[in-house]
Amino acid sequence: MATASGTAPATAPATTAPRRRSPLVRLAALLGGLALAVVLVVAPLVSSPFINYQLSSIMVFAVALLGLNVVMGYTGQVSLGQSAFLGLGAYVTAYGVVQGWPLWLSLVLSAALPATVGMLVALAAARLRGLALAMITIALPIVGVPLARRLDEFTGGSQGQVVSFLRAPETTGLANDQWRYYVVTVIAVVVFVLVRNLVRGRVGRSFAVVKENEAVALSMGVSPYRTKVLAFTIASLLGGLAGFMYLAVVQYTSPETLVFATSINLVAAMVIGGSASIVGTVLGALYYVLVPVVAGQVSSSRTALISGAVLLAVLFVLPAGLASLPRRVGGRLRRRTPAAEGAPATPDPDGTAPAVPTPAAASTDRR
Amino acid sequence: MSLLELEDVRASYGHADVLHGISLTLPDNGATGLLGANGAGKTTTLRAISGMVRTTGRVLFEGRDISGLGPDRTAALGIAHVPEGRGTLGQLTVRENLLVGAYRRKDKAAVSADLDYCLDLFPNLAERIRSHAAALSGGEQQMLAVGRAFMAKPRVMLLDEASLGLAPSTARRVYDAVVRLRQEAQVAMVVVEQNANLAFSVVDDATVLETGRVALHGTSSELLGMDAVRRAYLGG
Amino acid sequence: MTTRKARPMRITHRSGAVLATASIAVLLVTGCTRGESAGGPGSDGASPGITDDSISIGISSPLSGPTAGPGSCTVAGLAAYIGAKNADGGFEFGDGQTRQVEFTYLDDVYDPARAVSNFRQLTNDGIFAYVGALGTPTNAAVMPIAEEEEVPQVLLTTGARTFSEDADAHPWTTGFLPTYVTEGRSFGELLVDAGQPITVATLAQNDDFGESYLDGFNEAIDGSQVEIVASATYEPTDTTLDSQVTELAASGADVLLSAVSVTPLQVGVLTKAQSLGWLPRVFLPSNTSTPGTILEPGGAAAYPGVYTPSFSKNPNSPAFAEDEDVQAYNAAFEEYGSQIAATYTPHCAWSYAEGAVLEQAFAGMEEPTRDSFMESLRSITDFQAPMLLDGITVDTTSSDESGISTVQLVRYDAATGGYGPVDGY
Amino acid sequence: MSYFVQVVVDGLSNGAIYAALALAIVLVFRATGLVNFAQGGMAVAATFVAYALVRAGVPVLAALLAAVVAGFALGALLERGVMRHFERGEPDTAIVATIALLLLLTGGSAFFFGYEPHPFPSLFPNRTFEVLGVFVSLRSVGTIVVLLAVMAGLQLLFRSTKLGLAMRAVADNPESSALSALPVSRLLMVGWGLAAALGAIAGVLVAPQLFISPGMLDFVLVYALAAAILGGLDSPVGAVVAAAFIGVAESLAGAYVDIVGDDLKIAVPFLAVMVILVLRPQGLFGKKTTVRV
Repeated sequence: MATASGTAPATAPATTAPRRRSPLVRLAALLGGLALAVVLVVAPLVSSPFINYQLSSIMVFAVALLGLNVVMGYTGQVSLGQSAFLGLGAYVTAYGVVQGWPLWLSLVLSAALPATVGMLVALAAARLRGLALAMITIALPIVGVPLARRLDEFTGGSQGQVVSFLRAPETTGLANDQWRYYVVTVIAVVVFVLVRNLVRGRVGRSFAVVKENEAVALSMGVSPYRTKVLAFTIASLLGGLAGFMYLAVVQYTSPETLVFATSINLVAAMVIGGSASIVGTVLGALYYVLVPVVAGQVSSSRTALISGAVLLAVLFVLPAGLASLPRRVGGRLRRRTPAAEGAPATPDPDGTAPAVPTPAAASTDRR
Repeated sequence: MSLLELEDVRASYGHADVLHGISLTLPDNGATGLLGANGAGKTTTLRAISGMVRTTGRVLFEGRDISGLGPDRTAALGIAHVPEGRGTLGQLTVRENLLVGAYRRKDKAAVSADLDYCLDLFPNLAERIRSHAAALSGGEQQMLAVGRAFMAKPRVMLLDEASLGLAPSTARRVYDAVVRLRQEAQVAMVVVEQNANLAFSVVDDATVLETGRVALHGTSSELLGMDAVRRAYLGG
Repeated sequence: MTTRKARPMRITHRSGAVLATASIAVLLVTGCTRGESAGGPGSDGASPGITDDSISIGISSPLSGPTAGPGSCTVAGLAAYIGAKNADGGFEFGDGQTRQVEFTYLDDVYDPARAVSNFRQLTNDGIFAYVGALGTPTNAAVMPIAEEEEVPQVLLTTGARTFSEDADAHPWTTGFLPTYVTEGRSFGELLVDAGQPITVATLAQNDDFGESYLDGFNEAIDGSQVEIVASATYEPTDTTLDSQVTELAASGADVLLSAVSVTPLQVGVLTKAQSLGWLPRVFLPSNTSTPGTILEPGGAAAYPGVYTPSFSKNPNSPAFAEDEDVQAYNAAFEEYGSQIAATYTPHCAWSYAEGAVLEQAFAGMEEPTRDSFMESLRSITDFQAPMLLDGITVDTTSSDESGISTVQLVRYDAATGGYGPVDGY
Repeated sequence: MSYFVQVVVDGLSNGAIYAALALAIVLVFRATGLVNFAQGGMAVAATFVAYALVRAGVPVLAALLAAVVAGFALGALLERGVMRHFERGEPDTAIVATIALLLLLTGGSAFFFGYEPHPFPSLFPNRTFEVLGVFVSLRSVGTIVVLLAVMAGLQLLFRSTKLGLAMRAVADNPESSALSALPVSRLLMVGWGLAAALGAIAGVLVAPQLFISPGMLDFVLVYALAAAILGGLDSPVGAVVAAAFIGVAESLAGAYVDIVGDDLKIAVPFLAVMVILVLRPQGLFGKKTTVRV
């Protein structure tokens, strides 16, 4: 999206080496994870439908943002079309519900169909780079909105479609909002675990290489084309899945679901959360869902100003996103205690020179 | 008076100190080399001179303290830094690259004369005058980088790893041009070079850096006389 | 984008992030817990949001983004009426109490998901009723929840049929404005009454608004000598409608029905058609026919006749300068509405009228319950609300019509700069 | 026949609107190497300055000049105060920063003027003339003439002036440009300032047709981006030709291809852009650069 010049430094991509952590940190992480799990399970039981709606929305957009992060954050390709897949997933689900398909079929197709569309577009476009590629992704929501209106037999046209499904089974004793929350949360957790493993594995490494430098990727035997197609396919699959979840939570879809502005807001939320970061994706979803709520509390008639100011403020303080907050804070603390120093790798300005033995003898000569 | 003087220059990236107090002197129209291992601080020293890193200590150019000035200011004073990786402007043509070098100059006639001189110095560039820099070979790009630095009509040129990634014959041609520039255009040189043979073809003396400190300084012949230096840099 | 800085993003402080996530979740949870929503029951058997001396109502409309102009007006007009009435002592209720109305409004940017979120937030905060919201998709998304939770979603500032056509299916939802069908039908009837062959070109927004308009029109002209000879549609996001107008002008039709809801586009239609030398009679919808912002910039005086369905008074029109309603409106708006909506659209007057209808409903409410409110609201007949034209009355008793179900066709009179009565085609 | 020509003329006058903003996008891209989502917001803010002046009784031309100056100042200020912070970081972050600016500028414009569109007087008389059965509005002709002049000016700036050369150098590689004594930060400020000033011209040109509102250029930006990218992003001529192509393709598709219709006509130029980019990734007028590793 930005520069289209020159060559990137031909450095080897940083493969995230597993960092050794002290048992104490591990324990803390485990406890933190456990606490989170408990909160996720208990929260809907005690909170109001409004809060459950917000929590469920966070799950929905976390999955949509995760897809965006796969293609943008991890693979470095700009996508301004994520909202189109969100909308398509919602429409497929709505159609399935109306037609009386079994729910699992709707779920599968809500992911498979957008994934297919995403793959086809990527097959045609993935040889492109940068802005040209971004332009093609812009076309998806731009064309998608009038197309959704045109195909009103399937989509309900501009009026949209109210789709009532996923009612809580009697036996559970849960209210609808609670039941829907659990459904989307289970989907989100499964998706996050799968994607986390994916980006930490071989596929994730090929994403990283392509993000660094496509020519280097080629020389390492990684096809940038195929990698990009894969990333786009995963992104659109997750976008479609998020569409299923969206319909489960909102119970309504219309062409407004896939407008271009949503894609832009998703990109902003992804960067705010943290590019190429799983935790950042969740934080991005929190941001996406909660900032408008907070802005509405501050002043309903100034929401654009407030959102813009918050966005800019976060970028100023945390250019690498909310996910970098602990690191930033940690960095601050560490600076005060020099004992903890030395751990962070420092950039090596002479790094490209071939290794040469140090003339140790010569240096002692002089002393 | 010496042209360029470094007094106890220190620099750091983030929390890591890279230079621990470097002192150097370059006479008018002199040429000095910086040698040292990977990570010894050679490039950082050049960056300290041209103001690309924040430093403490003093950098004197023509007797004036220039530490704290940014790269555009030091360049305007007459320090032409040919960075590692060449830094050519890929989307601009060869000719445009050379003219960017002469951005601060108002003497149009002299600029045009220097352009001719430059193309005479590097006949390859003359052939490709309308090509985009990004389309040039590595050697041609290096020549362009040196040529662009020359177009600023500098007092001193900072040359960083000019032979990196080039075939030996190409590297030789680049250094032949550098030698000519020193002799014909009276440009002083600070040369960072892994290939000591090439370096010693230009410089009068050299400083060996080790982990950000000056380990050794001597004239070319002194250094060539030391076994350790020869072993480390001349493959002998 | 082709060059990306080599910067390994290593975010491994999972523990910290997990804690951050958890703490936010906890924060959310403590925000409000289940079953004890704020502003709970005031007295025995009362619905949420009403006490002996107050009642709270809420609205979510687009207050930023492209639809923010009308959206802000739906809030501002209501705020003006309520503000003035509150200052005047409050609203009198059928149960003998006098209550102050607390009014909360939120921005949904015309996004259905956000409208649902806002609705949930408002009910969570304990509103008694959701009143006057603008937007078809946003209200459509809210409707099933309002029905399920039995929260009144009433007097919606939209002419979409969905909200009024079936009171039995949606007992908790009512629309206020004449439906677009009604407006379209009124045009058709005028042409049919002329009793001569007339050719018509139609230009309609490609959504429910445009479709309903055409449906009403077609319904009325069915079997008559009136014939549609050319039709075109547009997207609200189009930058100009020049090519559509060119296409329609080629038909040379007698009448142009321009169901365009976007101000600059409607002006563009008026300027473009005359620049092509095509001067049909023009029918404009009620929301894009304001003389000052549409007709004058569009050079409407050039046309042999410009008609619009009208049902409200334009507070800026000199014709109503002496009108008591308008003076009261202007005073109230200046005081309580002008900070919310900077520019006038008819929605300001309409939502002001909604305030008066609300007052009627309150007056007939014998118990402080939502059921009683709905019953009262659905039994208003022949109510001459302020800012509505004389003869246009509110009738909420029909199960398949909105609060206002009639319109008056008026014709632009360039000499006075306002609208006057229509005397046939 | 004259209907066909009329449809083409209509398409061209649409294209002129897209081209106006596309030129500003090209300018800021050439000057900073960044695509600026706030370009429309900046143009609108500057146009509101003209609007306020016109309402106060200042002639349109004088108001335009004031808007150009205000636009330059705004652009330079935003670069200095905001964008400079992000220029060395991740490109994605910089782009999101421009999204934030767009939100702020839109919200700010709405704060002062509301969201409703206001009529805006035209620089050119609101008249239409007829040539061989085709109606052409003076306003469109005027807009196109001004645009062509701006395009020629930009082409001249980049091709034949020292300032243009320096701006391109900075966009290409700021660090390396600094080493050639280019005043990088000042050039970036000038680049943003010029782009915003150009945006002001674009805004004043199109406002009579679109009416001025905070979101006036939101959707135009999408078309303008398409035009700029199709034109090769760094070519003013390319952007204008591409914008004209998009306008005409859309207009013709709506008029002649029934299955496309008015609702889907927007798809035609975008699909065409897709196809062209797939076949020719550097755009119509972009130069192919072989990148070596």
